[in-house]
Amino acid sequence: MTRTTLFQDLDALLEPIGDGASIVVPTETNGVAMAATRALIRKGVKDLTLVGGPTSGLQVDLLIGAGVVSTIECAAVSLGEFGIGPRFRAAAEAGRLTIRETTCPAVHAALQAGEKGNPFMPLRGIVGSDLLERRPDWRVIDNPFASEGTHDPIVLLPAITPDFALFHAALADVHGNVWVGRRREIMTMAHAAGRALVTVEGIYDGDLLADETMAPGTLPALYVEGLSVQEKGSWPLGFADAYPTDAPHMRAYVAAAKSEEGFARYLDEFVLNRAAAA
Amino acid sequence: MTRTTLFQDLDALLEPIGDGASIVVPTETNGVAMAATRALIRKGVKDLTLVGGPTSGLQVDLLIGAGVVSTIECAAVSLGEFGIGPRFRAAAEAGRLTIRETTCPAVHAALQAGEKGNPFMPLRGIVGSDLLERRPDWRVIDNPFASEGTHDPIVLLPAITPDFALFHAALADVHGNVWVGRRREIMTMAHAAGRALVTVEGIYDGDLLADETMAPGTLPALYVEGLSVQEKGSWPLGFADAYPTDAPHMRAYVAAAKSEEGFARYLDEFVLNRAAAA
Amino acid sequence: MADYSRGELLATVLADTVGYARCITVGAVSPIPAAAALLVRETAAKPVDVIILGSTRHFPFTDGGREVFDFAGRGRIDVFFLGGGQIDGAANINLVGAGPWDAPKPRFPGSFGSAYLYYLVPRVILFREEHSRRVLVPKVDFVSAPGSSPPEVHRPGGPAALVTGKARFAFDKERRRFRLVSIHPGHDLDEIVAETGFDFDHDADVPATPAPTDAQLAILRSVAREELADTYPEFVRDQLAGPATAA
Amino acid sequence: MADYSRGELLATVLADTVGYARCITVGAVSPIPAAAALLVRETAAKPVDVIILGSTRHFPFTDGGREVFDFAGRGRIDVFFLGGGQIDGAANINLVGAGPWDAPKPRFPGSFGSAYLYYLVPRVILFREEHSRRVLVPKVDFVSAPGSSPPEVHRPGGPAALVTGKARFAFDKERRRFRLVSIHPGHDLDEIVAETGFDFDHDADVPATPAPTDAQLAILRSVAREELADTYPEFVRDQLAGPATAA
Repeated sequence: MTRTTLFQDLDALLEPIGDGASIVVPTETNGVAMAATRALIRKGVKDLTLVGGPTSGLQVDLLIGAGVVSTIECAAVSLGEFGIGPRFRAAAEAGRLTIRETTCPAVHAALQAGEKGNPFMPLRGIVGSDLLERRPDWRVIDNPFASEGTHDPIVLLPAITPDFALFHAALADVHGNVWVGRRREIMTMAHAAGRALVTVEGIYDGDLLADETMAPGTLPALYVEGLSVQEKGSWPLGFADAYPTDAPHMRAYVAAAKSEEGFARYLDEFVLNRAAAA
Repeated sequence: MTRTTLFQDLDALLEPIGDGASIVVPTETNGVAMAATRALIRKGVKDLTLVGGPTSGLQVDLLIGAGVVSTIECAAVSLGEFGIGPRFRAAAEAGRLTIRETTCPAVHAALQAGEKGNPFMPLRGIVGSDLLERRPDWRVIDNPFASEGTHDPIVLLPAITPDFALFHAALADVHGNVWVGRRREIMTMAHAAGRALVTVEGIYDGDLLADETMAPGTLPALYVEGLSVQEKGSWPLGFADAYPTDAPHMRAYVAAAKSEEGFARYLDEFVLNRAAAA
Repeated sequence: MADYSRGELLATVLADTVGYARCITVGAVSPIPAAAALLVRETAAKPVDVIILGSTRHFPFTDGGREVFDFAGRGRIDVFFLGGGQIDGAANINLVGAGPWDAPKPRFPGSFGSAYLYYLVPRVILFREEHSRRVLVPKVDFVSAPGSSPPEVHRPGGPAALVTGKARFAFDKERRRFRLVSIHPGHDLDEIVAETGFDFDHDADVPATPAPTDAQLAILRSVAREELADTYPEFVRDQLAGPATAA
Repeated sequence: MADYSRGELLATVLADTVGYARCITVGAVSPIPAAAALLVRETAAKPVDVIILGSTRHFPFTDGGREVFDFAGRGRIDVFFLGGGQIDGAANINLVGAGPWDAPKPRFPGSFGSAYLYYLVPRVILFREEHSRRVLVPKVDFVSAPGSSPPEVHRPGGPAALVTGKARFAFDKERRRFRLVSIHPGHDLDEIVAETGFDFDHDADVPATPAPTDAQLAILRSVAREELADTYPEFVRDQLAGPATAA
């Protein structure tokens, strides 16, 4: 049930991602593939579009700072308690970044349209906000189900079908199935993309789909294009119950990334120097 | 996190269901609450609308035969290898049943609209079929995202928001959370209804939401209005790995239900006589 | 003809209609298409995923009943099998009922997923064992799903073939008509014409459907037999002759 | 004023704005609203569900990040808290950036769920500790979500109150203006007027915000302290004085 080349190294995992690709990624601490993100920077790819699912943080900030990402569709870029992403802010203020303004449920809904092959999905709210001005690709129609003679504007969002979903999960089995557990938005992302590139903490000994306890939280191998085992693959972000966010590192990142020079030093130390970054 | 009156008897569980209520139920062998269905017949409620999720079988056939259900929205009524539902067929041929013709993904999509509070959901297919003639509540619009100057008809389905979801599941905990496992359409049904009435095989000792292995397959208590422990609650239908369909009983049902008299005898023996039916 | 069962023959005919596929999906209560899909998987040059609704082992989805339709909507299912209470010469199918909609005789179970999958799956194989004027009608009484659609309708999919207990047809999308491809052993053209309620194209000389090869029978009697035992025990027992009786 | 922390005061003010609720939901990185929600739950006459995004213990959803929005779309969330980089006198909120959209200074993180939840949740409490003309502006530079909508727009929800580090306002839906309800201890009307960039209604004599009661403090320092320790360890340590120091 799979044609995955199982358990590759990071370079092989990321091989399919070329310049200009679009990638959907999960929200901070929900399975962000940070080790793979560093490898993506080392790979030297550019002009990526990053779709946050629905928000993003350190991952997109690093990718923006490193010149890898030129377009984002995120409901917010935030490092949570550590503040806004410094490189995101700098790029946005300098007009160096294409920002597709959105709102959390719009990302969820457009990915659901994507997973279905639907051209669009309706969503309440939004009408009268300035998001509409920034999203000429969104449409407002009169709800065809409103009572006769009434006018009920509703937004239609075009489907999002990213080229890839990239995320970190707890476990994968040798068949290519991936256990994402309760983080089910990852499943929608993988369905919408059709091609998931996944790093995992470890290998599950058995068939995740054959175990009725594990199956409900399992992304089937049908959607999985590549797998790589990366212990602590979300570091310095936290991951599930396995490890917390490395708060001192996050504070150091935010301090460094306030300036281009500081960010360049961070890249050198933690990303480009493979020995230190692994 | 719950206001459920936990673990009632069947009569208390079904107490909220009044004449004219609409109920969504899962497809054959995916958790059909047959013990509760028999209790519903004994309760003497009428004019129910039954939404199959998306098909139904023995359950709706019994309810139609017993005069409990007057409207159905099912993509099919089939007892699988045992054939079409005899009471469904008889009622349909006699024009005694209101049938809202539909197709499997339309039920799924309309329930998803329902769970979101969206007024509608688009769906591909259907255009040009006679289903549209029988569903004046469905609309065909031109896809607003089609290329300029092209005409791309697409169906919009109004949301389905049943009054209740009624189903059988493996486990519930004392907080009111219900483990449905891989049968996730049940979760969508419960979300769309908002009020789930659930029978379970047994009680889970612990908090299903606090266990990261169980949580992915758990319907939160937020949606659960009532619970009743019913061992073999799907009989004579099978349930998951727990027990198979009782094939001899199914064959006996189909033979009996071919005639009104035979069906009446079946009701007497297996439904109305509590001692035999429990 | 004594060397194979009717189910084995039909499975090989269905397998022959599939063509190139990466993913074949089979609906519930469809043992012969399921066997055909496994046969294709075992003989294809490239990997083929086989999804069998109603099976636990061959059902890889975890997002509820909608996932198979979502998967099809994304163009990920190449081949699906559909039946029909009535099928007409334009490949319209009726799963709702014969006669007027509000007083059918008989009522059929309902449209299932046909009004969607018939549009979205590139190659839909129609399969109905009964080959009679009751089933193969001039015009269906209710269109659960049409055999073709105007060009503006989003329709990447549609009918590719029709297989019955007596013959195999191909659907010509341009002409919107069936063409008789072969007649199963034991039947002839006169019988096919007599029992088919719609007009169809055919050559003067219609070949016989080839019998299953030894290699095909070996697969059906080993891999398919083993993998379908859980889902279709009676079919496996009655139709897929075991190794002991196959010699 | 020495007997309670700033966080404790603001939690009680927020709790007072909630009113009757069956379900209160709190966004991520919002410790004070989370404490307020637990305070309401502990003092309400009827059961209240408290959902805290970012918490494991107080997050009962299992259908991905969309479920909280679906839940709100069904009218199941009665109260939500929103912030804003800018908030104006008509309760429009801006989470996107100050200045022109394509050259903001500063850029804010983004709209999060505001462009949806502000419409769907019946009572949205605006909360921003900083009370300055930088935040409370005459007119926001970007409308992430408007404070009110024309009658034809489906909008069961909207702003109910605004709480800052200095004062509490109520939003008058008819007049589409804020009214000053009370001023927190240590501040006065002149300061509020000076630091607020928009016009608002107020009586000549504006009452002081009441200090937290002993009963409120007891709940914050026991139940809230215990239940928020995992999600907000620093807030709990710094702002919710433990039993030992509370006396």
